[in-house]
Amino acid sequence: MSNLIESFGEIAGFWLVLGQIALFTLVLLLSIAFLLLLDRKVWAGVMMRKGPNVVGPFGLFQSFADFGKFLLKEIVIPAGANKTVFLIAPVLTCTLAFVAWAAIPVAPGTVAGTSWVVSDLNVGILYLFAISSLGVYGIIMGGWASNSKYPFLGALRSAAQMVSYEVSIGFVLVTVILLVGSMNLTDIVNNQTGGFWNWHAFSFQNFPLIVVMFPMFVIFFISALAETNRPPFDLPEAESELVAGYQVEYGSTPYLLFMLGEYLNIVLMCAMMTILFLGGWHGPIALGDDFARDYALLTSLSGLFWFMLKILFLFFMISMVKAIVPRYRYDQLMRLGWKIFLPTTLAAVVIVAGYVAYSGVQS
Amino acid sequence: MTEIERLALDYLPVIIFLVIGAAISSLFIVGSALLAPSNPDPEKNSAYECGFNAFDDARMKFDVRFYLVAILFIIFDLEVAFLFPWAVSLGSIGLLGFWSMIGFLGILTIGFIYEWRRGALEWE
Amino acid sequence: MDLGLSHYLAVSAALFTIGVVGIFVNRKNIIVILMAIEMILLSVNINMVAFSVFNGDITGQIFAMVVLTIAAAEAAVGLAILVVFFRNRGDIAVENVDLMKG
Amino acid sequence: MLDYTAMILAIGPELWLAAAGLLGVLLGALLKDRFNRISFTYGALALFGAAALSLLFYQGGEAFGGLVRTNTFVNFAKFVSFAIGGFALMMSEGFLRRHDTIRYEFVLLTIFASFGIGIILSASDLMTLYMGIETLSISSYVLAAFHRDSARSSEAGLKYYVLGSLASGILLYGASLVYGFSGTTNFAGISAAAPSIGMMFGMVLMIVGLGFKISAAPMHIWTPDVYEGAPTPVGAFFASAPKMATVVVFANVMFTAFGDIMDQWQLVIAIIAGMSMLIGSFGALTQMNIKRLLGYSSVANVGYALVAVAAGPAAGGSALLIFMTIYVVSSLGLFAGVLAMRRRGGMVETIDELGGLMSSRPWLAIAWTILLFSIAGLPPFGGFFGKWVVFNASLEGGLMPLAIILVISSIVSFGYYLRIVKVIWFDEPKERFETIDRSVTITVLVTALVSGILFMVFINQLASWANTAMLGLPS
Amino acid sequence: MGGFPIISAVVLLPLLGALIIMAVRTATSGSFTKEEAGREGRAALLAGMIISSATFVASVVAFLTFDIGTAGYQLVEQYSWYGAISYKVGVDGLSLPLILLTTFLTPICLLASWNSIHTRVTEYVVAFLVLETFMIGVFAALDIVLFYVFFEAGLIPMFLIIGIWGGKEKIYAAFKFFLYTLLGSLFMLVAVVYMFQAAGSSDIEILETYAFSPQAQTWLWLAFLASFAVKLPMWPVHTWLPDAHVQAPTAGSVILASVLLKMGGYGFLRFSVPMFPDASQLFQPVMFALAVIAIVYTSLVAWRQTDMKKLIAYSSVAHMGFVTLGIFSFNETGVQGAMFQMISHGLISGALFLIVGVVYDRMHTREIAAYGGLVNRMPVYAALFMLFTMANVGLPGTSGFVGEILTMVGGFQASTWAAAGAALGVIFSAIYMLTLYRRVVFGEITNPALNGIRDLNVIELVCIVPLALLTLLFGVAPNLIFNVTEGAANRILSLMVGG
Repeated sequence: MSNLIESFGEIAGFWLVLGQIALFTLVLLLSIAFLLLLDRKVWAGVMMRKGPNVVGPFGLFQSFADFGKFLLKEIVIPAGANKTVFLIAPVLTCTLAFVAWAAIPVAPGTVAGTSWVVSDLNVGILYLFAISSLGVYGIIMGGWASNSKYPFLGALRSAAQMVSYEVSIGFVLVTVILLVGSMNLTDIVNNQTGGFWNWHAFSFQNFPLIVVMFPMFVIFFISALAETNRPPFDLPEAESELVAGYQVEYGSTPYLLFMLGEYLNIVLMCAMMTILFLGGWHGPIALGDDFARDYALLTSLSGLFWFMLKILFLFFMISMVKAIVPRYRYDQLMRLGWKIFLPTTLAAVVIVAGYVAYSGVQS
Repeated sequence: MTEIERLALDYLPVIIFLVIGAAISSLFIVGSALLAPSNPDPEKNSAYECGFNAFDDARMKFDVRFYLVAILFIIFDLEVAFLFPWAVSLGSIGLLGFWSMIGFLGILTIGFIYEWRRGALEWE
Repeated sequence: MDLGLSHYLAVSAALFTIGVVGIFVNRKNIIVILMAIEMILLSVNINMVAFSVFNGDITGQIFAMVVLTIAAAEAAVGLAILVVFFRNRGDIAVENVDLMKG
Repeated sequence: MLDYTAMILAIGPELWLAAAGLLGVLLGALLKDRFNRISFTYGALALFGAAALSLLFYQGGEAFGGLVRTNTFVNFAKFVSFAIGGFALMMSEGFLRRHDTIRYEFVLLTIFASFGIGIILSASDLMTLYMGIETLSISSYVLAAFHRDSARSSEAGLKYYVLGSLASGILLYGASLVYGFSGTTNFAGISAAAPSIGMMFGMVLMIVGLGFKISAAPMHIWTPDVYEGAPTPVGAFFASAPKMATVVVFANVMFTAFGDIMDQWQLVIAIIAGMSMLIGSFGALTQMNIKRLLGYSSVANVGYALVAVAAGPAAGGSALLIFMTIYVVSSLGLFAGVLAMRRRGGMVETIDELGGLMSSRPWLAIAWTILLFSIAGLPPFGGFFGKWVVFNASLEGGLMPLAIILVISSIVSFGYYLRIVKVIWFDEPKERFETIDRSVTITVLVTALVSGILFMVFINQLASWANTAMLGLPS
Repeated sequence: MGGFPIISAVVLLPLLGALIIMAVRTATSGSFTKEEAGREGRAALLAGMIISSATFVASVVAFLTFDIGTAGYQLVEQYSWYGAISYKVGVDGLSLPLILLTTFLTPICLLASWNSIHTRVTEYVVAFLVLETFMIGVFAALDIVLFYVFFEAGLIPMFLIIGIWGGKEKIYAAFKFFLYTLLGSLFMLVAVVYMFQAAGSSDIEILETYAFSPQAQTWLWLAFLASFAVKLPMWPVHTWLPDAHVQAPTAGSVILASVLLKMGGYGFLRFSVPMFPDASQLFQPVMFALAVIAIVYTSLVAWRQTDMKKLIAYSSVAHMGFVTLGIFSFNETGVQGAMFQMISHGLISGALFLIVGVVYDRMHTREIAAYGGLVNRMPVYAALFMLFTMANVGLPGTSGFVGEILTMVGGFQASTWAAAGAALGVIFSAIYMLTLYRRVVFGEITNPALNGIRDLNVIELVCIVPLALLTLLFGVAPNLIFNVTEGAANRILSLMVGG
């Protein structure tokens, strides 16, 4: 924000920031509406069904109809529940999911080295890591406030699952930071210029590291599924055991907020994967510095395009996983997290760090 | 603008975003509360229990392993918290920094092995 | 409004006092005591970081990291002991911690 | 790069202990329950090895950029703490075996606690000090609650935890103020910094926090409960190794970090010392449980030690070392005595049950009597010189009121020690005591011999060691 | 100097013996039948007697090597102990007789216990031997800290002797004895530390010549008084004594009266008078007053006693009043008299307790009213009892006379009134002792239980007769003692004047 204020003065800078935020919010909400539909369509497609196809052409407006339906439902608060916490929980989940986006750079700026981002934090990764950790609170609060057995159990399971995989995610983040030497997301993206082979997932500029970094990408992807309670790790809301996990007692807009938060988090995870491993806004083929200098605006817009495309691709993958992979048992889930991912990522950190320390990549 | 002020200003958008996000979320609930009908009755408000009446408080004792997971998480999350700054500055702290952290990780690994062998990670 | 060192110290002192008082006046639940202890450590961290910034000395922030870590370890052990206690007594009310007197 | 020689010179024993502890964890993980049996030998070897190392690197050194700085003063305390910790560990095995709680974790926790002891003794920086204290404390909390199926043990652990954490918090808050107002966390730097009100405030809070750890009155409230509730070998450990270390650290902090402003803290410590002596000895008078009584007695004895601290480094430094050495040896012996007495499958814990000890176990009774009289400070036993040096120090330091309180407290303490002697010697024999482990008997006899006789005859040797150790203290 | 460390040998021999007995007992124990325990006890007593006799022999050897003509300390041994404190022992004319008294009485005490102690005999012997070491140590110590150590240490075995083998109220008595004495001596400890710091040495020879300021002297003197007054004991802190005496076993009473009480007098002569001359002068009237009160008041109290031991205990307090009187007269006659009185009283009161013990062993009561007419059944007993009664009253020809008359003469030179009061005490003592003797020995046997009482047996004779002989010997030839004490007495007085 400081740079905006310096360039445009305090008042204008402030309004610019506000506008940016509003734009982000709006685009996010709209995208979620269609991604939700995409999710359902993919699922239906794998099952050889048609999916939603009544509201609007190809069911395009299905999500908006759903929204209207949620809005008009009665908010039922269970008698034994703690009302305030019961209502705060979904608000918290959703708010946090929004706020995390503040640090995501979506496109290169028109000035070299900058990016289009609400707030270009120098500890961007830490910020994302922190905010996504807070997500547990919403779930725990929701499950606890319901004062009902299934939500309570579901919340516990969910919390345990989320924290388990968060550890692996943390280690994976460290490997990326090691390669970049910065926690600023823009720096991370800019570290991956020059073609898809330079993306962290492939890491050709540090050739042997592909052995480590690609698995890291996969682990991050899987952990992201667990982190967002997506299938095949959707145990907290396992219908057959827990009915719907921590959301059992929720209906109407509070439920909507949970769902909104969940999808926002999924997209956020996709964005993070894009930034950390898939080169962010960089296209698969580098166009060179000259092009970027001469056609700054075009580069910027194309960056936005690539960024969204990559997110879309990852979201599609996540949908496919939901459709294809059967649900894990809880013990399998915990075993995967603690006994496989954790040692693997820990070893990866050591390897990457050793590589960085002895080859002097950072300096 | 001093360095600290610049740093602080970077977080102002975050706070604004937070306010906006919270406002939108709350707006949903308020909207529903205004628009939707509201006629609660005891049956509707009772906790869901597969059709039975709830027979005791839901906040019961739970498996100690959840608690174990929480503790493990604290340990490793803190470890990650130490790894972040180290990873950023590995280029400037050199081999001493690298081996120091390896020692730290080694100690944690020993603890991890111990937990593993003691069965803290088992969920039958 | 200028934020000076004294403001931070005041907040920290207030937190510290709340923590200490919380331990002694709390008659209900041991968990609250654990939280009060965390609060004390938090106040320390505020102090440390504030001093660190205003003295232009990084030591305080490192100290804060150390405190954070140890606080986590301490909390973990505390909860473990509390669990053991709960299993033996079936209750964690403060006034029931009374097997030994004199 | 690090200067490894300097590092090993400075904290060789701690490195050794850390390695031994980690190796122990690994062995435990690999051998599982098979490690239980040999772990006590392992632990004792680790501690004795550390003791030997602290003698080997007696001169000490500085490492980690001044975070640790050792000298003969602290190495003396290290040696005593580690050695006595080793004895405490050795005699624990039988007790745990009978209670069916023999686990190698006990040993590992003891090793880590000892590691903490080493760190606080080596600390020359608030950060190291805090880390060491927490290492020691956290291990101690768990040790206190080690009998997890016993309500009393877990309650002891809980109480110790709550009050101990509070103490850490207060200590830390004080440390943060000291840091803030002196601008450094290094003892030498603090000593050089100009004193200010904020720093004084921090120092007093630190005194309070450390006072909790050494169980000085009025911060002693946890002591009797923990001593009573914790498993007896744990009590024995608490009363010996950490007691020695924390008291010496208390002195070390006062002498090195706040040495130049002694006039500011002398009164505070004097008051604490006086209160400890009085509260400890009067509190012990009415106790029926031996362990509890020993808890109060330790409060009183910490009071005596603080008299030496209040007298300042010149007058009280070596007195502190001499007194604490004699005290912890006696204290360990008394706890070993408690461990040694069993009847009908249960531990003997109340004083009345000791009746007839003399007729069924004469040597044990004699050894116990010697220990009791020694800790009371009655000639011709070693404890007399412990009190003598402290008393001397108090007069030399010009602390006449403390000297008087010391005498009063000693008189009162005779009341309760004599009560035990009375039961042991005069009361009618009850049932016979069960046979007990050799290691415990040996510990009682050896400590009685050392504390009662050897420290008496060879007090000059101990004193000269202590005086030499004092030379290492930066002036 | 040089040569065989005879004094150390005397001090440590009993302790060594105690350890050996303890070790042998541990090695052989394991059987718990009554007969075996009894046999074990006999063996232990025998061993104890042999050891203490050997100690006596050693002390006699020391006496023979002692040069009577020299006033200072002799046979000095010194080893560095702790800093300026050293293990320094030696004797002079003041301490040597007391050491001889101790070593002489200990075997007698053990012998006297042959028939009266039946439980835990081994421990009993060990306690006695340990006590002997400490007692000798007190008299032999030439370092004030060493003195204190022995002084205090003696409490422990005595505490146990009273507490284990004593009478009905033994525990109360033991505690009272212990705490009274301890309380007193802690004040002394404070003084000792102060002196040590002021003079920089704890050597008695150095301290004797060190000039403390009058102010300091006053306080130090009072601190020492607190300890010695309890030990001596002086009125009004004598109340532990009757309890301790009555409850202690016979041999314990003997040692208590004969040796432990002398520590107080010894302390006055060794420390208070030569080291704090100004304060001693200052407090002379007070001490006289206390001495006279002790003599008169406790004599009167003794008169009213119905318990024989208690009576003798009060009489001890009275007689120690004479010692106080003699010491604080600050002239040669008085001081020599006090020294003599200490030895004499050691023999006489010890013998009296033995005599009471004889009938107690037979009848298990000490009530005077339970006896009467013993002369009919126990003529030898009656004769010996008569001798010691007379000695206690101070009949010429017995040692008691010499001691009392000299202290009174010495006191008279210093204060007429004090001497007059003391003389009054002599009269009272004649009254109560003769009353006691009359009621116990003369008259007709009223108590039928006494009909079968037997006269002294061999063991008892062996115990009492040597004491009787010595009492008479010193009564007839007091110079035997005066020759030894003369040098020391003069030296102390010269220190007082010169100091």
